Amino acid sequence: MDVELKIQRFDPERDSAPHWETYRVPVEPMDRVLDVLTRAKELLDGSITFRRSCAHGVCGSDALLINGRNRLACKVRVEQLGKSISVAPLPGLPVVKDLVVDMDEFFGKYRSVLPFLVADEPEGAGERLQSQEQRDVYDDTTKCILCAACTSSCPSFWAQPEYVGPAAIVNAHRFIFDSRDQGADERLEILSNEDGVWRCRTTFNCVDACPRGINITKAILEVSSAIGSRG
Amino acid sequence: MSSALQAEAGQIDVDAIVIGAGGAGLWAALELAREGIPTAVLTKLYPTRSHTGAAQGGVCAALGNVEEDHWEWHMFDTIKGGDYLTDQDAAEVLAREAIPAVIELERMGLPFNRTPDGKIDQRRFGGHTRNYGEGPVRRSCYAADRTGHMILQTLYQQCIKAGVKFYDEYHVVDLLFEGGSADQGGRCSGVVGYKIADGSLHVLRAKAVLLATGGYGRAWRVTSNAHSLAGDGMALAWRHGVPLMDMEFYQFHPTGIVGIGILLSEAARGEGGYLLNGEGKRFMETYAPKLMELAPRDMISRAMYQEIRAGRGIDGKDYVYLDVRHLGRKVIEEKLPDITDFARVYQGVEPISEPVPVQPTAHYAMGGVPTNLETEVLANAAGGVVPGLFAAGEVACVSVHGANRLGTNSLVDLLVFGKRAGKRMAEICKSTTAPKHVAGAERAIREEMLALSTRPEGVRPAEIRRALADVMMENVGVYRDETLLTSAVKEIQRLKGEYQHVRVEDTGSVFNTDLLEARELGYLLDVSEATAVSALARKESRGAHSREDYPERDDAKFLAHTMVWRGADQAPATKLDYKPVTITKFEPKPRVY
Amino acid sequence: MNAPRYSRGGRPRPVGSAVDLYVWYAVRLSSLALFVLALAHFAMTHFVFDPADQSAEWVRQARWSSVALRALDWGMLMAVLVHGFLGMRTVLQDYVPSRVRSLSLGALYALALILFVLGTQVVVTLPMD
Amino acid sequence: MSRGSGPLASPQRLRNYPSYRGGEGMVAWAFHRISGIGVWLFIILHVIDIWLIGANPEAYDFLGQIYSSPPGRVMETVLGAALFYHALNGMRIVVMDFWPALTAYHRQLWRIVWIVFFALGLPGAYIILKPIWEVAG
Ligand SMILES: Cc1cc2nc3c(=O)[nH]c(=O)nc-3n(C[C@H](O)[C@H](O)[C@H](O)COP(=O)(O)OP(=O)(O)OC[C@H]3O[C@@H](n4cnc5c(N)ncnc54)[C@H](O)[C@@H]3O)c2cc1C
Ligand code: HEM
Ligand code: SF4
Ligand code: F3S
Ligand code: FES
Repeated sequence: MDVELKIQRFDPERDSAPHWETYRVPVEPMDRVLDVLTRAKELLDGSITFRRSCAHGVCGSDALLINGRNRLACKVRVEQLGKSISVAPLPGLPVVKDLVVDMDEFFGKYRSVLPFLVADEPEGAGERLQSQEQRDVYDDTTKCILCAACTSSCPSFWAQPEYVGPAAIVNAHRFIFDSRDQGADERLEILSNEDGVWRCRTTFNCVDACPRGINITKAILEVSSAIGSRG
Repeated sequence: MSSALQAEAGQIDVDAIVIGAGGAGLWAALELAREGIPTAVLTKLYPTRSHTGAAQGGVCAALGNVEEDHWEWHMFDTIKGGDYLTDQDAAEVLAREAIPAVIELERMGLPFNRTPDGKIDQRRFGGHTRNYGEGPVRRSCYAADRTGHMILQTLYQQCIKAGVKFYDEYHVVDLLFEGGSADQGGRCSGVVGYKIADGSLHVLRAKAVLLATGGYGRAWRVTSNAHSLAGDGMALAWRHGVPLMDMEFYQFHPTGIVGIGILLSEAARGEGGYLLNGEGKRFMETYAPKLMELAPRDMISRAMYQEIRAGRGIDGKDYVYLDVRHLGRKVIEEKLPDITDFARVYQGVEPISEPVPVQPTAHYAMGGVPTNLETEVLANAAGGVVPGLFAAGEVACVSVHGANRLGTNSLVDLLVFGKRAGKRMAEICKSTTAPKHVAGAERAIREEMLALSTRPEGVRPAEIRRALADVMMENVGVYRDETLLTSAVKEIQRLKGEYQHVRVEDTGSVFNTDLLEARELGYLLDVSEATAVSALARKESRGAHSREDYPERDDAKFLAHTMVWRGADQAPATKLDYKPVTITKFEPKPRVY
Repeated sequence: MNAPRYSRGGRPRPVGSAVDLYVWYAVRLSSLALFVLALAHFAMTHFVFDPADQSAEWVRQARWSSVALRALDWGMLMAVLVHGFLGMRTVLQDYVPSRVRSLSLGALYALALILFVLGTQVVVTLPMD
Repeated sequence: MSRGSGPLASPQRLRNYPSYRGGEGMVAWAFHRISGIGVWLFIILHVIDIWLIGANPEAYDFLGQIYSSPPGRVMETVLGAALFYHALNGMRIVVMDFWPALTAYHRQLWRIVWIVFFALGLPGAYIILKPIWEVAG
């Protein structure tokens, strides 16, 4: 079987604007889009450029705009898409080349929310205790692989790239609700801001896009109410 | 034309360089930051994309949180699991230091699953036993089936907190030496990094360089490994006269998704999953009556092959079933959520109601760059070190895994030896002088890379890569023999010849993955050669290395680590040496479970 | 304010502000009031009565025949001003480039003030029988 | 960080947003925003026309006739629909805001919005529009 693979191409050393190119690529029924891209690169055009690594949805390298929606190329199978596949870089992020976007800004926002345990009491001896119930509170947001599918699917981010974005909030949530953490106040202050949680319009594109099935909007609203109850 | 490649290389001076931001590299960087050593971490992927994040099952430490356990038991299991090729002093370090390492991870914020009284929960894992082999023990600390993900995230988070300097998407293309290559007594003095974003070269000088680049599973066709795992660190060191050790020991994990190799963690069996053959029988009864499905991986992979060869695969085909149905929805969804998802997405199988077809998949390199207990790279079998060069993680061979690694011990390895690497490098940085600047240090590698991207015509790298993956799969797989290995060595040599004419289509400077993949293929060819040559020379069966022509373990001749050096220029590798195994507490015994 | 204790990835530290928190609550609370008032108002004017019958005279005599009824409508006006204009503030924050942001917000609040004056004036000054 | 020199000096952001195939959540939000702005525009008009009751009753009555003319009734129906959708979906949002766990059911809530919208909205529209054909008939 063949599919028609449309790729949005852009070479900053040659092109002034992105353009679409179409390839006919042979596929197997269980192929993922990543396999199809790889095959196109190997057989048809070695200059097709995209990131990938783990090939099974755990590293977050290959989030792309596939048939109009953000998803991981290695996690969507060809048979779910039909005979025509279109692939473009993540919307709203600066394009470096072809399907590769500049992630520095994204990781900068991630780093800005203090995404690490703040518990600076002196080195204790043993492990800290935490009940399974306390752990369950933030379980969902520990799953994030920083793929940027959510942030770049968010209309609020499209409108205002200064928005810290769902991914950063998810990672702040992971610590704010960790019973061992003491940095919640500082994080809530960082997020209580026009470009912080208040820019979320409960659009749910992020949730639909998240390959890890994280209920991002819930996390954002939990952070909002934490700010609210802090006053 | 690759203009950026030709531009003058940037110069960066630091005290320490860490290549790779997986678990091993990150912990080393953290330790260096704590000591205040100016450090650069170079990684060809964003740190959170490193393959440590794919590890699922857990990390073993004899915490004894749920039942009695002792580090000596862990040490014994590691040695026996490694078929007595494990260096016992290293296994002792591993088992002892696993305990504080896991506790420290918890204190850094890692979200472990918890026992009812709030401690780190532990579960069973293959080959980990109570009281020197009596039965399975609950030793593996875990966070659902995302333990590696949590370790990677937690260490990266701590590095951010400590202000570690990362060079994200810098591909290290060469190591620099001062005073000759490693076999001539030279000192490692830095690296050349290729900035993927714009194709420029950068020379970084340092007193201590750590290889933490992970494994090379991509040499095989069916593998659980990421595309990026091409043996970079091993090949780069090998090219500078560093030997590679125990390369013939490559682990095939029994439960990969049929055809594509994605891993379904041993945690599935740790929680109580069964393996069934075509007759619906738990065939491990015949091979390991005591531990059954929790026997070490090499044994299970071989057992699966035996079943398949005897026509007892599912419908006579080349796979068997992993069955978790009896565990019930709750256990499956709460303790094994990711692998459940993998089965659904990649196989269209619903593990709650159907058995999952599995087959062995190339998984883990027990061998690698030889090091001592302080992670200093060894130059020879006598134990002399290469000054300035360190290795930790899957790229290294300490050797704690011997001839076969136990499940979870790789993560322990990263933590324990990553940390040791950071500590030792800090000491070295404080007591040595900085290497001298040499103009044009990057010249050789620039020529090499320009040659790749300016050759007007030639072979496509993909063709060579496919041929290599095939020969490694068919000839250097679970079962091997003289004929298979001889022809593998020959074929790899032929492919190396073809590689001299490989051509890259993309000639640009910006994000040229075509060029980098071609380079990675070069690394793969080197480490595959080392693997096949070492395997051919080891005429016995031990751990993951099963020779059908030599089915018995031969302690008289082969209770030793293989070391292999690269041939000069394009010549095949012929120089081998053997380094004795360190035995402290446990005399080698037959390995039955 | 404390000096930052940790690196923030080059991103300037956002100034935490309570304004957006209060706006968020104001929009939500006013929406609860409006859910009752505005829908009831629409139902009254369209289903109970018919637009055709609601002359200025009728408003003065029937609709605004008591202080209580006028106060209720004035309350609705307040709710709608708070809600609608803070809602539009959100919209402007999304789509207006930062250069002209404060200008456009100024215009928005000015418009709100005008409507407040006009609305209040008619409710208070329209003669009652 | 890595931008700044060479070919990456001015990276482009792709603005291919309109082709994004968002789910129910995005459609719900887009309708909510459009209806909010629409109703807000009407409110400006509405406050002014109420003000006319005092300032210029004749003008107010004239406007009233326009509102109750057939095109005016169609407009009022659209206004009512916008307000009603906005109000119902607004409650959906508020409910999730205060009970974030309900976000898991945002699609179901949205379906409820539409059921109520049509169940009450259609008879309402009938009442508003009825005079058009009664007058005509
Ligand atoms: C699917 C799977 C499941 C596993 N599950 C378990 C488990 O449950 N328990 C367990 O103990 N072990 C497990 N393992 C094994 C374990 O995860 C790996 O051995 C371990 O993570 C390797 O870590 P590392 O730090 O050595 O390297 P990696 O995490 O692989 O990181 C390599 C790093 O090196 C960088 N790098 C590589 N080459 C270059 C270059 N040329 N220039 C610059 N940077 C470079 C990469 O960017 C990356 O940052 C599993 C492995 C796989 C594949
Ligand atoms: C009748 C009951 C109403 C309810 C329950 C309601 C509810 C809401 C809610 C909850 C929001 C916030 C949306 C968000 O931030 O994501 C909102 C926004 C908004 N509302 Fe209302 N509203 C109502 C009536 C009105 C009226 C009468 C107007 C007109 C003046 C109006 C205009 C707006 C505007 C302009 C927005 C901003 C739109 C946006 O952010 O997308 N609303 N409404
Ligand atoms: S929250 Fe989900 S979509 Fe967003 S970055 Fe994390 S994993 Fe990706
Ligand atoms: S898409 Fe954006 S608006 Fe909120 S719910 Fe998700 S962050
Ligand atoms: S390649 Fe790792 S997530 Fe797709």
